[in-house]
Amino acid sequence: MQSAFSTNDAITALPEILLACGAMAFLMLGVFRKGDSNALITWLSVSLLVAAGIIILLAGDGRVTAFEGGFVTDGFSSFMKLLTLAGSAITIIMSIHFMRAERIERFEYPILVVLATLGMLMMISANDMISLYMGLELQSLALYVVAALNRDSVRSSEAGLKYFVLGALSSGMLLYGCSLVYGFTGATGFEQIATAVQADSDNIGLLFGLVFIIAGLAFKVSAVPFHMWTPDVYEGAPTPVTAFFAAAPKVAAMAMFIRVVVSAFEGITPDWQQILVFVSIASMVLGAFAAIGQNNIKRLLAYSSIGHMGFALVGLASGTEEGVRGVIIYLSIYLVMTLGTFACVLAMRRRGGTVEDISDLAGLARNNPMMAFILAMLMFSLAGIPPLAGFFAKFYVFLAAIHAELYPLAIIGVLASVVGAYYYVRIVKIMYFDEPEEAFEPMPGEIKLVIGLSGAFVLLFFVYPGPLVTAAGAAAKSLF
Amino acid sequence: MFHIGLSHYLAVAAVLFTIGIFGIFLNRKNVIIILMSIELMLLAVNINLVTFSSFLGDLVGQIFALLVLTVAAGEAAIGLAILVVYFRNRGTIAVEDINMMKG
Amino acid sequence: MIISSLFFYLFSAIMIAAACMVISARNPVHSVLFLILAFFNASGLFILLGAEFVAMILVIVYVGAVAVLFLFVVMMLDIDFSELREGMLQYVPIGVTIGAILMIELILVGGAWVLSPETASLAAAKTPAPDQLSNTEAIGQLLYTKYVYLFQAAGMVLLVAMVGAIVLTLRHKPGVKRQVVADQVARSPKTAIEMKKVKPGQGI
Amino acid sequence: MSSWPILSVVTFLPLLGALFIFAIRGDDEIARRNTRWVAMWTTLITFVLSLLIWINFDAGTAEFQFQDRSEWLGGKITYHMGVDGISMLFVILTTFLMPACILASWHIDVRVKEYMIAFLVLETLMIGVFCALDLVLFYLFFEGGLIPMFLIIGVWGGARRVYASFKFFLYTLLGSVLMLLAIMAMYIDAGTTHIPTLLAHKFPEGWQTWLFLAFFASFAVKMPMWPVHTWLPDAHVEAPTAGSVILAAILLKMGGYGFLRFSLPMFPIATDFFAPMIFALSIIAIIYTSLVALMQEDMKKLIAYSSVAHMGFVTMGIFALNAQGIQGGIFQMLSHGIVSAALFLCVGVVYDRIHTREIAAYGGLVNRMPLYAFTFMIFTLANVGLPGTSGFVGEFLAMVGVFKVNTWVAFLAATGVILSAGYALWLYRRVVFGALEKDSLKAITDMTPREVVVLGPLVVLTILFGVYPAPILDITAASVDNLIADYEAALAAFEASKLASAF
Amino acid sequence: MYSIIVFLPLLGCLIAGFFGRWIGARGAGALTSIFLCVSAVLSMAALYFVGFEGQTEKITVMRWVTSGALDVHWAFRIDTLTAVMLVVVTFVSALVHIYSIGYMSHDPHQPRFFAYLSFFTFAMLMLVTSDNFLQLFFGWEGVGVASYLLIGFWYTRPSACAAAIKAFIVNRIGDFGFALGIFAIFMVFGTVDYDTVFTSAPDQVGQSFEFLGYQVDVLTTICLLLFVGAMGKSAQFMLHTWLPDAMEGPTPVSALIHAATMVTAGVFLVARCSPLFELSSTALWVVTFVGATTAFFAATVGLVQNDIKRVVAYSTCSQLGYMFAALGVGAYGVAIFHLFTHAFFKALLFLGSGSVIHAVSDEQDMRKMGGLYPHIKVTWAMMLIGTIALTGVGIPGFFGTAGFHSKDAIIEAAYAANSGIGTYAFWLTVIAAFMTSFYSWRLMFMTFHGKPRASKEVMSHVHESPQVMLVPLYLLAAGALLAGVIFAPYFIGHDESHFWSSSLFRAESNHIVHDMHNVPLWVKGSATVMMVSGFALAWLMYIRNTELPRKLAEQHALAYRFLLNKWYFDEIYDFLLVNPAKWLGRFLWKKGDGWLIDGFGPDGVSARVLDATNRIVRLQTGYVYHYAFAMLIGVAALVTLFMFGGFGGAH
Repeated sequence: MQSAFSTNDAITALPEILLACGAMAFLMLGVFRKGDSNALITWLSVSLLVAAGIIILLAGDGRVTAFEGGFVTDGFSSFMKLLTLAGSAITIIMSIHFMRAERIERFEYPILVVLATLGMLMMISANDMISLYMGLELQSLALYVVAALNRDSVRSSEAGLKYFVLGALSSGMLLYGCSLVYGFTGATGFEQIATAVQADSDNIGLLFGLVFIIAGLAFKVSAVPFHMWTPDVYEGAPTPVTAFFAAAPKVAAMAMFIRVVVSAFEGITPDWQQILVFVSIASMVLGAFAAIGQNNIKRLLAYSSIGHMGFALVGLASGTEEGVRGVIIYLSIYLVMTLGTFACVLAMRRRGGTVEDISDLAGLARNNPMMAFILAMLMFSLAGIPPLAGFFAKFYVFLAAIHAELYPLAIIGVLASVVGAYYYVRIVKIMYFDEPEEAFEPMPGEIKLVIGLSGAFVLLFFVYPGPLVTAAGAAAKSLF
Repeated sequence: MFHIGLSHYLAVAAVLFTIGIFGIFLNRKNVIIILMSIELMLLAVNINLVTFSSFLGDLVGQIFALLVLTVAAGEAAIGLAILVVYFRNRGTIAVEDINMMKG
Repeated sequence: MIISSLFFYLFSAIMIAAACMVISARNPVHSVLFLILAFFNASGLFILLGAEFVAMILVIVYVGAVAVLFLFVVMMLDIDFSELREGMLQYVPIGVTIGAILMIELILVGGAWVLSPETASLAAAKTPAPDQLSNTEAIGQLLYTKYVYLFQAAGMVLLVAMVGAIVLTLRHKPGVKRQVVADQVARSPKTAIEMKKVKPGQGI
Repeated sequence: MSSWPILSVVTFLPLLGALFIFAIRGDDEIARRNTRWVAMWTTLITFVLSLLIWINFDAGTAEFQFQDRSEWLGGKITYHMGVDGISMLFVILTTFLMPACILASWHIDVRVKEYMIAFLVLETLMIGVFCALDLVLFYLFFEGGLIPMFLIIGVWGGARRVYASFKFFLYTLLGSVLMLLAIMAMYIDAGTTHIPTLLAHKFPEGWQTWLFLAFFASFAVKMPMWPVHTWLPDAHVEAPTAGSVILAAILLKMGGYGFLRFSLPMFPIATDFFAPMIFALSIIAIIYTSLVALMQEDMKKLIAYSSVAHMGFVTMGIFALNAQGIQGGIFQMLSHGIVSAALFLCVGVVYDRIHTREIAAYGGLVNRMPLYAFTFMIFTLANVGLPGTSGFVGEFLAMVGVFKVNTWVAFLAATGVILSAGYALWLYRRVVFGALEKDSLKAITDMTPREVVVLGPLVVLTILFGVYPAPILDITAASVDNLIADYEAALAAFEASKLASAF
Repeated sequence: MYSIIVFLPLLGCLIAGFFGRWIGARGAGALTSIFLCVSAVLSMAALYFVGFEGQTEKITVMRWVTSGALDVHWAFRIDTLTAVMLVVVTFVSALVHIYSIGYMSHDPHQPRFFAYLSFFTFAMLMLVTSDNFLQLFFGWEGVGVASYLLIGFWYTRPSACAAAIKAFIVNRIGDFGFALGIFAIFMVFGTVDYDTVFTSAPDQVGQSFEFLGYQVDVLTTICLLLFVGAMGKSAQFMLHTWLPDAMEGPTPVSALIHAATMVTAGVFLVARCSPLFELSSTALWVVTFVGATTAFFAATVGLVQNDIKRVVAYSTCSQLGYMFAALGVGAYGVAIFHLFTHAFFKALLFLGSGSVIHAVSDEQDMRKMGGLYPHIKVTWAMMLIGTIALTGVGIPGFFGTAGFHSKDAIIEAAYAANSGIGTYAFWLTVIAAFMTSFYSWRLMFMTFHGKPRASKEVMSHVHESPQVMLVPLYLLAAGALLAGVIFAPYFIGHDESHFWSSSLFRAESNHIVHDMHNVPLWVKGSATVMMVSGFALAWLMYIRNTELPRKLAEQHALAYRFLLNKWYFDEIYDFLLVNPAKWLGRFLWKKGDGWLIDGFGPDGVSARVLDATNRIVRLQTGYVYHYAFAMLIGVAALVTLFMFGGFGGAH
């Protein structure tokens, strides 16, 4: 029949192929090389991710499909992939010191991250239910493993177990939805589904499929009510892994979410819009309320990320190009903020161990004013206080929501952001108002760098926000 | 009654899927049962896919089913591995005991 | 026709019953065995649907590999079964109710299946099994050409599964001596033998 | 007109100073002194520069002046600064009070660097609020002020500082997020957030109500109007002296400024519709909070409540929508900016010595502190609204203005004048008069030269503007007239269209 | 010249206030006194130029408040009314300054005292010279503040502080009406300048406007609102409570502010606004009523007071009532004349009382005096002159003390008004004249005659005041005796219309000044009769039969206590206004702000948020099956909604 695949396909999917081959090569290297190869493989993995990013940057922004339509690259995918790669690369760098200090460093870890990233890239580029599923599973399996990476810790393994069980349930739901959609449209490709949906938008089976698919996707972005795993997994997993969870997979899953609903189910926009409105409101509200009661900073950040995904979904719920632009901007800024925050969490070390309670930050402003300042700025930014970057993130999604006349959503959203501000500000309060505790250990250079960069971004974003907004606009445009 | 249509298969798959879900949230005994319930769910999905494939006269469904099978195998492996790790740490795999982290 | 109907009911009934037993059996070993039974019957259903290859794979992969893996783990984990309690069941009624509602809705959706004319017109774009080929050959031709990307991806998934399983469970216990063939082969007298000069009257 | 972007320079100069302080290393006495002096010089230079704005200001036109515009968020959202008669004086007020605040904080010796940075950043944001000619930019400055103020209250505040700072932060944030939504809606309707364009834009009638309410939510909290005023007493009580000064003198004015800049000209129909409600709230604020102030046992709380009452005059005047009312509102804001700032500084003077704000702990200060008693008396009288002090002109104009619109409102507001005499003089009597009986006060000393330098100019201004308010009234006149003319034209057009549609 | 008159006291105030430490107590006293004397001399010159030469003048100093149509300047308006007031103010003030040098010689805060006094004088001068209502208000409030400061001058006394605040607040209540009056004037006339308002006032006759939901007559409303202000400042019935308490201040202050000048500002205001009041008969009716009632009421209270200064204070209150009664019947010149003469003899009485108090070691209670006459004869003589001037001793057609001319003129004018309210005023003022006579002589008798009731030690220290205190008394005594005779022709006699020229306005139909001179003889005599009988009764009770007062008080205990407690006004006000205000303030603070607004607002919301948080956090049980169940519920809910079209609106 046809030839297996053409060179063009390979070029289109070059970043993914690079990652796959690289991962396998490093695996061999790790297995056969004598002695400790962790550092080597870590940096190799980072450079691999950077290389993939460079390839994406060099490739054009035009829409190209490959592998019989199962794989697509366009401006949107390039942007999201870059975000994802950046998130992954930075988390790998951030974990070096932690892993060594906690004695859980293993050369497989960066490789698993690379493989998970590969899965994410596949998700972002998926143009077909099957490739979507494969990418998702590739990512998920790797994530299950890294969640339980600290295998001597009950918490870590419990996190892995919970994540696995619920993740499997969610992918089961997603699959069930895919099967229904396949059955009722007779196709798995997004374009074909879109055509079929356009023709027959009242099909109840299709709507059921949609619900199940959204349930599966919502699980990945940890939106309410499919969020329950998030706090436990964030708390249990080793901190760099948590940072990773909070960053790259969220971006990728949201990208996938966007592509599925926008390109495959465009014909029934009002339907999924309503689901998203519900999910987004629930996420924002729950994220805001539940975080208040937390004492563990990782757990708090888990609820915070639930809330933030709710805010990002506000943009998607508006279902417009403007909304998608808002989501992209939101994710970009969120990624920076969350990485910076987790870098700070990673810096919370005392007497050779990590501390994770919010109260451990007490009086940080005296011991380490610079870190306290940046963390405070990150917190205010997460709360969406201008002129910090987080404000602009919220600004663009709410702008889209208002434009789409989703007034209740917007109003509930901003109110939830006020409630949410409380717990962010509480952290600032602990750092600045409370009496200082023992100082943290000096932080390694790479953590310092990440904290500094994210702080600078958050603080100075407002000076020149144009490029990001423009790029996000272009990325969103390529989807419509 | 005796004409077996697509809806019959779908109904069976739906029942199986629901049983799988039941297995996850009604079962209090053993995490392994949960893993098996997941397998049941995936099996239900496979039945769906193959049924549609057959009734649509389209092989894609079967290919999808095959890939699902593959992934399910991988998932089972990972799941069991995590389970083993957990057991080593905790000495139990009772579902009720997995709640060190909550709130 | 009737026979195939009867077989459908037979396979379905046994499969569902077995599935029920999977989640309700007290002994996990029994559960695994019932799971195997369910898989067998599912593969029967697949054969009824004309998907022989998937049916075979189901038996080979699941029964042969996955189910056995389950059994293996069940046996390996030294679980004291008497300790496993019946759970608190106060949520069961509401849980069952919601589950049942969902199930009924899903069944109803199955009844609603009609291929709309527009969708049917897409049938040209489908990939029907060529007449002259068996199901297995058709799948094979498709899988290695059009879906090679997915095939490779599946490979990656399995790789991750393997790496993951190893990462999680493999332990290098410090006290255990392992056989390293290469070392043995590369062994030379120089490395193996150490000459000691024993001074008289001092002992070793 | 100067060719260099004077507004941007004045706005961001304090930020530069903050960066400079940021670069100061160490935390010894020398570093602290350097920090203070850098802050002092920064604010002084900013003040002097801002005077150039006043000097070059053309009072004859209602146009925005010293405009400065450049690309920012892409599209229609630009960086645009400019002042008119309404906003210019607030800029001056801000720059004028900052050196006083720095000077009043001279004795602060914990975390001096952070303190000064917070104040300088706050100054930038405050000036920005009054200069911004783009809604998003305005919002940025408006909300950004929360961060430094939160820290100022929380870090250098009193015993219940955590409660107060959170209440302040969340309360004001809650109000303004709704305004943010309104800003977005306006952007969508008008396609721009450029304020001069929006001033000419006619928003649909149905929208105006909601937009007005959303803006109201923000400004009413900021003002603060009854019943959303309860954050203010708490915040004032807990904030350090300079924080209270800034809070009372500038931050509260943002609400009034917002009403003038946005609510009135952009939503005239809704303004017309809601004016009675505002009157009602203002009156309640005046009488209610005056009564409450009467019974306070904490000096700062008393002054805080009196601020609420005075802001009641401002809203009342503004929504009278005639020249006297609006000018009275503006004047009252400026005057209150001086007087309440001075009163808080006065409280600070004794707080620094005795470390309590409880009225009962004082009494008979005049025996040992005649100069202080005199200063405090001047400001108390200004607070009471005595003719000849700046407090009178604003109150009088506001009431004259509102009398033309609604006699009941003026009548009830005038009762506030009686009550204000009650609480202010009673406070003065309990603190300053009486025999010096408390042992803790026996050794109290009169104002230091530093305190004299801080309060002296305020005394002068209080009297000056009471006797010769023309500088302020002249500058605001053109803009206010323009505002009223536009408002009336919009209202007339609306009435005409309603009539037309009725037939 | 006028600027000098007005600003010289201000200069004195500033110098004494800011440089008092350097120039010292004597310096401050001397400096301010000299300044005031200069002002006083210039004022007299001014009166000559204006009143007799007819040179009215207007001087604009600078712009004040300009906003829209409102355009107010700092400006002086010098006409006869102003000139008369200038003389009164500066003359009395100058004497009081001089007197204070002696009276306050032991006080450590003299510079401050003189600064206050000068400041008061400045404010009072601003008040009387103003050319518009706003500047009038400035002076109005300024004298209020000065009064506040001076009453509370001895700040260590709690009663002084309380009295000061009370004075200020009660005055504020009056100002409240005054301010509303100014607002109304601005609304109606579009300006607050006297000239424009007065010339366009006739156009407003019969016009009405909406005030507090009612359609009311424009001029009547404005006049009544202004009159509320006048009532407050002049301590008229209902708003009088502050004046007796104000006696807590040093005695010279009482003489200057609470007898001669500030309290007469209300009278001045009504006279100044005669072009308005004249057009509203209702307003005049009210003025008469209030004035006559006050004259009567204050006199009754004065009958039984024991504090020497309070007696004089109630007397002042009563005399102010006379002035208002005169104003109300349209006899503006008569009222001002009484104001003019009253300033002399009442200041004399107060300063005399001060001299007495000085003599008996700061004792004010008359029950502890008596028999002082041999020790302080000069003071006695001065007090006697004051008393006869107050009671109005005189022989018709030959010679009369100041009171004889002015007070009797008021009684005659009331009768001549020939209206219901005029009759009311006539009878009340006649009765009040009797009581005036009684309490004045009672004061004299209790203080100077009979047996000494003070302790030996006090009596041994009794001494005559120094000359610096006595000289002012002489000058005032001269005024008290002669002012009536000299000025009566100009103020109320045949030259009055030329003298006042345009500064007072009388409607065409107002012939009161003419009618006043033609009242029946019994009316003219009634005042003299009352004066004599009052003296007789006082002599009977306090010289002849000293047991009588006690017996009377016991027999009519209720009435006695009623009068002694000043008709219980303070208690009623405390009960009706002060305590409720405090209670309400506390209630609104604790319950309104604390419980309602915070409880249901921020605190309540945050508590609910925490409740919700706890509940939500409890949902996160940690059990996998609960998590799965949540997902199931989510899916089932969404599916069900689609199934039954809950979301169906979209299609």
